[in-house]
Amino acid sequence: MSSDSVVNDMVIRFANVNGTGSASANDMFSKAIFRMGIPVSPKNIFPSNIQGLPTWYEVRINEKGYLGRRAGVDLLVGVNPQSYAKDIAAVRPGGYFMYDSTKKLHHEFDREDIHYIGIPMMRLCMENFQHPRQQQLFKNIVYVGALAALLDIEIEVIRQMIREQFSHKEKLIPPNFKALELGFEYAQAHYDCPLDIRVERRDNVGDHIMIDGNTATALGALYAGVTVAAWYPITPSTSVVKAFETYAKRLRIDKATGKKKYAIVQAEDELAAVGMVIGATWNGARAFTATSGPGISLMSEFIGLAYFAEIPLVLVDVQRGGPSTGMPTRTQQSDILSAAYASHGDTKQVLLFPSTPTECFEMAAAAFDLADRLQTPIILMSDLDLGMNSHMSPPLTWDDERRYDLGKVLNAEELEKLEKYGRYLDVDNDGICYRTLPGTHPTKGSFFTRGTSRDEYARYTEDGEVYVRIVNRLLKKWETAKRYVPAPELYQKENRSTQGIIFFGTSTYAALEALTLLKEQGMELDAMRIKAFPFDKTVEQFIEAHEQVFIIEQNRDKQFRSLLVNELEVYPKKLLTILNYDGMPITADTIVHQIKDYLLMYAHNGRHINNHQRKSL
Amino acid sequence: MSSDSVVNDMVIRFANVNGTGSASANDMFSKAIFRMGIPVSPKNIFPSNIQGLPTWYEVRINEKGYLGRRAGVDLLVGVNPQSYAKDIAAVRPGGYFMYDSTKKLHHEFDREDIHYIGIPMMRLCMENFQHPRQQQLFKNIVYVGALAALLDIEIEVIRQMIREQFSHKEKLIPPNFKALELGFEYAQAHYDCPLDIRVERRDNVGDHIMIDGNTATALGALYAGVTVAAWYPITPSTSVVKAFETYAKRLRIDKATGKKKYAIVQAEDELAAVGMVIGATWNGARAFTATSGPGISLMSEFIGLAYFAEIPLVLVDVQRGGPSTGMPTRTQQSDILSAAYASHGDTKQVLLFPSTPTECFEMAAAAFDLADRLQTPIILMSDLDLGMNSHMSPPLTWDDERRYDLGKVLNAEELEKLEKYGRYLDVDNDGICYRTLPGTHPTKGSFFTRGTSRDEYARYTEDGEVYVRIVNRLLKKWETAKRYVPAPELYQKENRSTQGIIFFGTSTYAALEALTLLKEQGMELDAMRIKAFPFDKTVEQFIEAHEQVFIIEQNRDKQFRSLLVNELEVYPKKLLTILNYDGMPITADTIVHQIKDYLLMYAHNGRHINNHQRKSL
Amino acid sequence: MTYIKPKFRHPGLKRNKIGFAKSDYEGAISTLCAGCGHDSISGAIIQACYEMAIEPHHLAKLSGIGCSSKTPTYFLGNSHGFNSVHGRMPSIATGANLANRDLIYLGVSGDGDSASIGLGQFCHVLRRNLNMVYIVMNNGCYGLTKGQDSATADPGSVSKEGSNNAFQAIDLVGLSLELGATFVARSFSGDKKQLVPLIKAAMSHPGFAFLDIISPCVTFNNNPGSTKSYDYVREHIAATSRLDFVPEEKEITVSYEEGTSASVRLHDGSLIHLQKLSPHWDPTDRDSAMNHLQKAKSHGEILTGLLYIDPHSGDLHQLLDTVAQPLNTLREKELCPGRAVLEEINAEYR
Amino acid sequence: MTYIKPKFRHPGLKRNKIGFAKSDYEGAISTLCAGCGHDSISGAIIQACYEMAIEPHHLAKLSGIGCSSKTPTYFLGNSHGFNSVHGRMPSIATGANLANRDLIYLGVSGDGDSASIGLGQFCHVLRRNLNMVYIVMNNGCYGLTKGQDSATADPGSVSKEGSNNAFQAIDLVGLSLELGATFVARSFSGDKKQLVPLIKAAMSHPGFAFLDIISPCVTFNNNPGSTKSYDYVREHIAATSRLDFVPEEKEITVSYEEGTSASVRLHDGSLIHLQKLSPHWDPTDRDSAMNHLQKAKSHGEILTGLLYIDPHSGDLHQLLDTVAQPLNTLREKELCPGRAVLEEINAEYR
Ligand SMILES: Cc1ncc(C[n+]2csc(CCOP(=O)(O)OP(=O)(O)O)c2C)c(N)n1
Ligand SMILES: Cc1ncc(C[n+]2csc(CCOP(=O)(O)OP(=O)(O)O)c2C)c(N)n1
Ligand code: SF4
Ligand code: SF4
Ligand SMILES: [Mg+2]
Ligand SMILES: [Mg+2]
Repeated sequence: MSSDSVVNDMVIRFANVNGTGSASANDMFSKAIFRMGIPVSPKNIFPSNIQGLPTWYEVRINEKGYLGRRAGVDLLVGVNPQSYAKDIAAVRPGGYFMYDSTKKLHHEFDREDIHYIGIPMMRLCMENFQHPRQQQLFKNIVYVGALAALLDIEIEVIRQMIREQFSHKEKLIPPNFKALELGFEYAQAHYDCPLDIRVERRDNVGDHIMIDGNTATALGALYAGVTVAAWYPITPSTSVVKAFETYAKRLRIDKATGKKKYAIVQAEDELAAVGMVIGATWNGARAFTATSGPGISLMSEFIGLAYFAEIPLVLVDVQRGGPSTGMPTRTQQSDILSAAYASHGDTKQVLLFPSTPTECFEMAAAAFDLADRLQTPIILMSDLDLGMNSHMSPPLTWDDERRYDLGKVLNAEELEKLEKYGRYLDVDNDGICYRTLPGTHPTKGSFFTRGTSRDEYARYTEDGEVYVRIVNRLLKKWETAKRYVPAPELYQKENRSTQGIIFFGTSTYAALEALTLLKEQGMELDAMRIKAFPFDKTVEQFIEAHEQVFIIEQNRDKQFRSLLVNELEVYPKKLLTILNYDGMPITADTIVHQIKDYLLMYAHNGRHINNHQRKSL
Repeated sequence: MSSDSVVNDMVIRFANVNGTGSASANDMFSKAIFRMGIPVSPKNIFPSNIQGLPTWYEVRINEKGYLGRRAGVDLLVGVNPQSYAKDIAAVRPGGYFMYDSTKKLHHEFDREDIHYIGIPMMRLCMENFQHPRQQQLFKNIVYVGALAALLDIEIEVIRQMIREQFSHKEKLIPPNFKALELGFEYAQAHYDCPLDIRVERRDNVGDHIMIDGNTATALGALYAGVTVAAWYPITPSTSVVKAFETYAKRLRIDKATGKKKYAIVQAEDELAAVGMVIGATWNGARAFTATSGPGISLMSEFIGLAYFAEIPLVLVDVQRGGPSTGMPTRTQQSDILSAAYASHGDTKQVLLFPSTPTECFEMAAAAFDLADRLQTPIILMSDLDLGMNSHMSPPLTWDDERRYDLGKVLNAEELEKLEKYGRYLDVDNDGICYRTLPGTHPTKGSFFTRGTSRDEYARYTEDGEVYVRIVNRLLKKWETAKRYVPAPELYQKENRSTQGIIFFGTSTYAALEALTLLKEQGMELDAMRIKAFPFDKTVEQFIEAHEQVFIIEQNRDKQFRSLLVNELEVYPKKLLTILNYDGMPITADTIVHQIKDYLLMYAHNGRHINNHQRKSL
Repeated sequence: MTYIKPKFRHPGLKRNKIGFAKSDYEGAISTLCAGCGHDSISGAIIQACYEMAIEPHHLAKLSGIGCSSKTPTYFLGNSHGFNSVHGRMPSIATGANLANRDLIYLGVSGDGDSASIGLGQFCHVLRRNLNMVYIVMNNGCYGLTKGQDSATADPGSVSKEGSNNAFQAIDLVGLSLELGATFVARSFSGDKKQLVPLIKAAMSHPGFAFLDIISPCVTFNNNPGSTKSYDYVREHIAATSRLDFVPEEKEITVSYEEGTSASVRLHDGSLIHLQKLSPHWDPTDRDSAMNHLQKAKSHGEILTGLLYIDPHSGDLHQLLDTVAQPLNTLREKELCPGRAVLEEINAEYR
Repeated sequence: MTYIKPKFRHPGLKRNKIGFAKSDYEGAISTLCAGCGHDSISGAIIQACYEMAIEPHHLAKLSGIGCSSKTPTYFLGNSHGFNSVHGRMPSIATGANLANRDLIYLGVSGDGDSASIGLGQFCHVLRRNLNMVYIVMNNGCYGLTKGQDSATADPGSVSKEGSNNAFQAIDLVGLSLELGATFVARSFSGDKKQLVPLIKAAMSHPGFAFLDIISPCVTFNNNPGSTKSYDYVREHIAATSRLDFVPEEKEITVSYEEGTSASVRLHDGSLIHLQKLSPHWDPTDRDSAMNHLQKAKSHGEILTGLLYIDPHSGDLHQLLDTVAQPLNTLREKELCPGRAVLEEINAEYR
C-alpha cells in the first residue's frame, strides 16, 4: 500500500453492454461503498435502446460528500470491446483500465500513461460455471470481486448484500459468492492490492438513504393521498408511475376486500393522461401524471384549460435532452420556459425545483396541497439525473399529524347556508375562489366548468370588462402563490460578497462543491438556491444586493434567467449564466472554470461583462 | 344643415342579431363611405354562436385616415331589442340612437342627453314586401337607406353597389332599390337631414383596397407558390384556408386537364394539419397551415420537430382571446411567448408581425422564402382584428420578376459532384446546411430525418459534444435569421425625444393616431414598429437611445416585452407597457391616457417608474 | 355525498318520485339555432332524467367543443357540468369517473368532436368500458365553425355550400361494435319516443353506453343532398325494434307477440323490452348486430334503436379492481401509510 | 426527378433488372435485440424491394417512434427516411405524398405508435386512402419503453412482469376493414414466404395498403401467456391462402385447382394469385372478409394473408383531383398568377 494513496476520492466508470445484467452488479458496487459509510454517487449513462449497445455507469466516491459529477476517470472497468477506444481515452493519466483479459488486448489500445489491469473474467466464468447465461451474468460479479481487492472494499459488505438480494432464491447465493471470490482472488494474486486509489470505512453517510428521485416522487404522491394516476410511458419519467404502482400495491390494498384504494390508467397518450388527471381532480380526488418534454408539449392545451378553469393539476416533468425527441436518455433542464408559460394565451404556471430525492418526496407531497390550495397546475421540474439515478439523500420523513390541505372546497352544509354561490367570486380577496364538487348538494353549488371566458358565477360571457376582471384576479392569485411556494435557500447568514450565485435543481450538487473550491481559491460568493416559480421578494433582493449574479442552468437558452428577467425588474446584464447542456450532469469544475473566466474578463474589461456573446464551454 | 356639423369623423355602431343577414348590409354601408373617398374602418363584434345572439358592427369614419378603434358611439343603429339597454348606454351624450319604431320604445330606454331616431323598419317592409324572409332581409337595407339620408351618403354609390352585387340575380335589384328608398325617404320626411354628423366626398383613399387580413394572407400564400394546405377549422383562422381555396379554384386549375395544381386537406385535427405541412415541405413543396391559440398548443410537439430537424414550416396564427378556449371571437396578441418558444427543450421560432392586410400578403409570401432559406418554422402572428375585419390598405403588389427563394437544396447534378454529403454540415458558416429532397439521386444525398440528436451526417448520436455542436449551430442560424427577417420601421429620421415607443401588429393603427394626438399636446415620442422576431441590432439601439420606451401590446402578461428583455440585454425598468387585453382592438385614447399617466408618475417620482406594480387600465 | 331533497314544492306541478318537477331538470335557455336537432336531444335527456327520477347532483354532464357540446348548459341546470376542450371529453370523463364511481356520467359530443380530433379518445374510452353514457349529436358537419364536412359525412353527401364530400364516412356505430362496446344504439333527434327509453336504458347500463344520434344541423346541413338532413333521415330510417325501458320496481304488464319480442335484464334489475322488427337479430349477440348493421347499410337504410347490449358488462372500476367507496372520499386515514411505514421504506434504501 | 443508374457493378453479385444488388437495399446495422421480429420484417422489405427492382430514391420510408419505428434505419439506406414523432407518421406521410405523388411511401409503425397515441391519425389516413404501404410491427407491447401492454394486447395476455391485461384488444385488421381500407392483410414476422409477396402486392396497390404484421418482442413479450409470442402465434395461425405476386410482364405459369384459386389484377397490370384455403371467402368482398375474420376470431385463430383488396381503389390524389405532375415540381410559371391578376383582385376590393 503506497503511502501517497488517495483514499475515498475517485471516479470509477463501468463500460458495459446494455441488456447484459451489469446494472445490478454495478449497483452492488456503489451500494457497498455507501454501506462502508462513504458518500457515493452513481450515474447511469445509457442509450435509447434495449439491448446490445454501449452503456456506462459512473461512480463518484467522495468522503467529503461531494456528489456531483466529476470529470476524469480514475479507474475504468471496460467489459465492452465496442467502446474500448473511447473508454481508454477517458482514463486520466496515471489511472487504471481494467478489462476482460480472456482475449488479449490489441496494441492499438496501448497507452503509456495509464495502468492496465487484466482480469480474465470470461475465462474464469467458463471454467467455473456451466450455463452460458450464468457465465454471462457472473462475469459482472467477477469484476466486482476484483474491484473489492483492488480498491480495498470490505468483501463481507458485498456478501451481505448478496445474501439480502437472494434471500428468496437462496440457491443463488453460493454461485454469487463463488464469482465474487474468483475475481477477488485473481486480482489479489496478480496485482498489488490495493491500488493507490482505495476506499476505507468512514462514518460519513449518517442515516442517509440511496434512492432515485422518481421513486421518491412516487412515494410523495402516495403519502399525499393520490388515488388516481394516469400516464403514458416515456423515458425518463416511466419509473415514477411504476414506483407509485409498486408501493400502492403494497400499501393501498383494502384489507377487508383485497381491492385497490387507487386507480392507475396507462392512457393512450399524454393528452389523455393529463385529461384524466384534470377530470379526477375536478371531481375531488388527488391525481397526477408524470411525463417528459414531448409530453409537456402535447399536454399544453390541457394545461391551459386547467390554468384558466382553475382546476388543480399536479404534473411531474422529468426533463431530458431536447428539443423534439432529442436525447431521450440524457439529462437537461430545458423545459423551463415551456412549462412556465405552457399553453397559448396569457398563462403562468407554478413550478417546483427539487434538487435531491428527499426533496422530490417533499415537493411532490407539497405539490398536491399547493394545487388544491391554488386551484392551478403545479409542475414538478425533475430531470433524468435526479429521477433515474440513485442519490445519497436524507431519509424521507412524514409527520403523522400532517393533514392534507384540500383548499377551498364547500361542503353541503356550507352551501346550504350560502345565499348565492359564485364559483369565481374572490371572497377572501386573495384571488382564490371556492369550488364545489359534483355530488355535493342537489340544488346548490352546481356550476359549469369551462375553458371559455365566464363571469364570477361561471356563466359564459364575451364581456371584455368581466374578462379583464377574471384574468386580473388570476394575477392576484399569482401573487398569493408566492406566499405558498417553498422559499429560496440562502447559504450564508448575510451577504459577504459583491458576487452572488443562483442555482436550482440538480445543479446544486456541483454548485455547492464549486463554491467550496472557489472559497479555497479565495473567491467567496453568496449563494441562493431557488425552489419555486413564482419567485418571492427575496430573489429580487438577492440580485439587487450583488453586482453580478451567476445563474447555473443546464440548458442552452438560459431559460431560468429568462424567468428572472421576465418576472423581476432586474438588470439583465448583471445575470451571467453558467451553462451546461451536453446531456451530462454539470460538474463543479465546469462551474469553477466558467466563473473564473468571467472574473478574468471582468478584471480586463471593467464593469462590462458581455455575457450575451459568450459561447458555452 | 347646421354649420357646426362634424364632417367625416364619427363612429357608427350597428347592433344586430347574428344570422339575420345584417352583415352584408353593414358592409354595404362602410363600403359606400369608402367609395366616397373617405377612410373607413369597420369591425365585427360577434358572438361564438351561429344564430340568435347579439352581434355588433362598428364603423369608424375618419377622413384623416385614423383607422384604429375609437371609443364613444356617435350613432347607434339598434335593431336588436335584446341589447337595447347596453346599446343606448353606449351612445355618447349628444349622439343618436336609431331604432325600429314599428314597436314603441319602452320608457326605461329614455335618455335625456341623446337623440332618438325612430324608423319603422319592420312596418315599412311588411307594407312593401310579401315573403317573411324578404321582410326580414330588407329591414337591413331600409336602415342603410335611412342612414344615407341622415348622414348624407351619396345614394347612387349604394345603388351602384347593389347593381354589382346582384349582377347575376338581376331581379333582386329592384326590391333592394325599393327598400333603400323606403328608408331614405322616411328619414328625409321625418328628420332634419343630414344630422350634425355627416359625410362628404373626399379623395383620401387613393388606390387603397378594403380587404381582410386572412384573405390577403391566403393570396400571399397562393402567390408564393403554396401547393399544399392542411388545416383544421378554428375561429378566427378558418377564412385563411377558405380564401386560399376560393382563389386556388379560380387561379390554379390546369387549363388542359381541369385538374388542381394544389391540394387542400381538412385534417382531423391540428396535430395532423401541421404534420402534413411538415411532410409536404420535407418533400419540397411549399405548404402551410393556419390556426389559432388552441391549435398552437396542440402543434407544439411538431413545431419542435421542425425546429430541430430543420424542416421549413409556415404557420399562420390568427390570435384570439386566450387562455384555453378563452374568447374565441375576440382579438388579442397573446400567443407571443407560446409561439416564440413553442415546444419543449431549447427552441426559438421566427415570428412575423403584420399590421395591415397588405403586410399579411407580403409577409405571408416572404414567410415561404424565409422558411425555405432558414429551414425552420416561420409563424405569421396575425390576430382576429386584422384577419377577420376589412381594413383600408394599399393595393397588393407583385413583381413578376420575383423568384422563389427555395434555399439550399441540392439537385442531382450537384450531388453527383459531391464527395460526401452531410445534411447538417455548416458548409457556408451561416448555420444553414444543405438539404436534399427524396427522389433526387439513386445513390447520393439520401439521409435520415429525425427529431433525435444526430451528427452532421444525420446519423443518430448520443454524443454530448456532437449535440452541443449541432445546437450551437442552430444559434448561429438564429443570428443569420436576423439578417433575413423584415427590419423594424422607424417613424423619424433621427431620434428627437428621450422617450420612445415600440409597437407591432394591429396596435399600429391606434399607435400612429396616438402619436399624433400626443404631438398635438406637445409630447413627441420616437417610434419604432417591429416586424419580426428575432430582433435586429436596431431594436437594441433604439431602446438604448431612450430613457423610457413604451411597449404597446394587447395581452395581459407583457409577452412582447418578455421577448425584448430575454433576447436583448436591455434594462427592463426602461420598458413600460401599454396594455389592452379586453378582447377589443386597442384605441388611441387608451394609449394616450396610459402614456400620460406614466409621464405624470414619472414627474412625481423622478426616474423610478415602477411599471411592475401598475394595473392595466 | 349527501342527498338532500329539494325544499319548495309548488303543489300544482307534476313531480317524479323523488319530488322534482321536470323544470328542475332544465338548464339555461338554448342559444342554438331555432330548429337545431341538438335541442330536441336536450329535451329527451331532460325527459329521461325526470322520468328516471335522477337526483340532479347525482349526475355530471361533460362535453367537448361544438354546438353539440354546448348543450349541457341547456339541460340539468342543477348538475355540475364540464365543457372541456375539443375532442378530449373522454379523458375528462375517465378521470372523473375514477375519482367518483357513484355518479352518473353523461357525455355529450359532436361528430367533429368525436370522429375527428377526438377519435383516439373515443376509441380508448370505449375500450376501457367506462361507465358512462356517451351521446354523439351527429349532424355530419362542424356546426360551430360554420358547416365544414365532418368525418361522418357520407361520401357524395352535398353540403350547403354545394361541395361534394369525397371521403368514406366513419360509422361510429360500426366502429364501436368492432371495438367491443357493450351498449350500442343509434337514434334520431326527431324520434323522441325512441330516444327517451334509449337514454334511460343507457343510464342503467353499467358500462360504456354509446348513442349515435343523428341530429340535423338546420343552418348548414339540412339541404337536399345531405344524408343528415331531416328529410333524408326520415326517408331512410329503419328501426330495429320498438323499445321500452322498465325500471326494476314496475310490474311488466305489456305482453308481446311470441318470437318478435326480447327482453334484456340489466344489473340493477330493470328491463329493456324490445319488440323486434327483424327476427334475425339478437341484441345480445355482437356478430348478429354487426351483420344486421352491414345488411342495412348495403340497403341504404339507417338502422336505429338499440343494436347491441352486453347485459353482463362490468366497467373500468371492475377491470381495475378498485374499492367500492368513491376514491375521492378517502382521506389521510385510508390513504397515508404514515411515518412508521416510511421508516421501513427508508431502511430498504440503505 | 432524375433516374440515374448505379455506377459500379461487381460482376459477381446477383442483381435485379435495374442493376441493383440486394445489398443496395440494406441499411445500417440493426441495434434491435437479437431475435426481434422487427428485424425479420426489415429483411422481408429488403427482399421485396430488391425483387420488385425499386429504385431506392423512388421510395421514401417513414416512421413514428418505437423499436419498430427505428427499423427504417436498417433497410434501404439509399432512400430518404423520416423518423417523425410518436404516433404521427400518418400525417407526415400524407403531406409528403401530396407534395410528390410519384414516390412509393413505406410507413412503418408499432402497435403503440398506431393503436394508442396514433390511433386517430391511423384511422384518418386510412379513410383518405392515401397511396402508401402502412406496416404495423405488432408485438402487443411497447418495446422501446420496456414492455408495457399496448392496446393490441389480448385480454388475459400475460406480460413478462406477470401482469394480466384487462382490456379488450384493438384488432387493427378488423378496424381497418370497418373503416373502409382498400387493402388489408395480416402476417407474421416469422413467415417470410408470405410476407415478401404481401409487401410486393401492397406496394403495387394504388391506395392505402395496410399490413398488420405480428412481430414478437423477444425481450418483453415472448413469454408463455403472451398471445404475441412466437410459440403462440405459430400454434394459432391460420392462413387465408397461399399467395403469389406476379409483376405485369411475367407470364402466368402456375395452374391452380379450380374453385380454390382467385386472382386479382392490379392497376399496374400485375396479378395477385391466391390459392384460397377457405372456399367461403372472396378477397374482393369486404363483407365476406369481415365475416371470415369474425369467424376465425371466435375460433381463436389468427387469420393471416391478404384479407381484402379493392382492385378498383383510387387514392387521395384522385379524390382531390390534383394534376398528374408532382406538386413539388411546379414553379413560379405554373403557380404564380402574376401581377396583372393581382390588379384584378385589387379591383374587387375597391
Ligand atoms: C383545438 C381546437 N380546434 C378547433 C376548434 C374549433 N372548433 C370548435 S367546434 C368545432 C367543430 C365542432 O363540430 P362538432 O363536434 O360536429 O359539433 P357541432 O357544432 O356540429 O355540433 C371546431 C373545429 C377548437 N375549439 N379547438
Ligand atoms: C410523445 C411521446 N410519448 C412517449 C414517447 C415514449 N415512447 C417511445 S416508443 C414508445 C412506444 C413504442 O411502442 P410501439 O409503437 O409498439 O413500438 P415497439 O417499440 O413495440 O416496436 C413510447 C411510448 C415518445 N417518444 N413520445
Ligand atoms: S349551426 Fe347547426 S348544429 Fe349549430 S346550433 Fe345551428 S343548427 Fe345546430
Ligand atoms: S425490446 Fe422488443 S421490440 Fe424492442 S428491439 Fe428488443 S425485442 Fe424488438
Ligand atoms: Mg357536428
Ligand atoms: Mg409494440
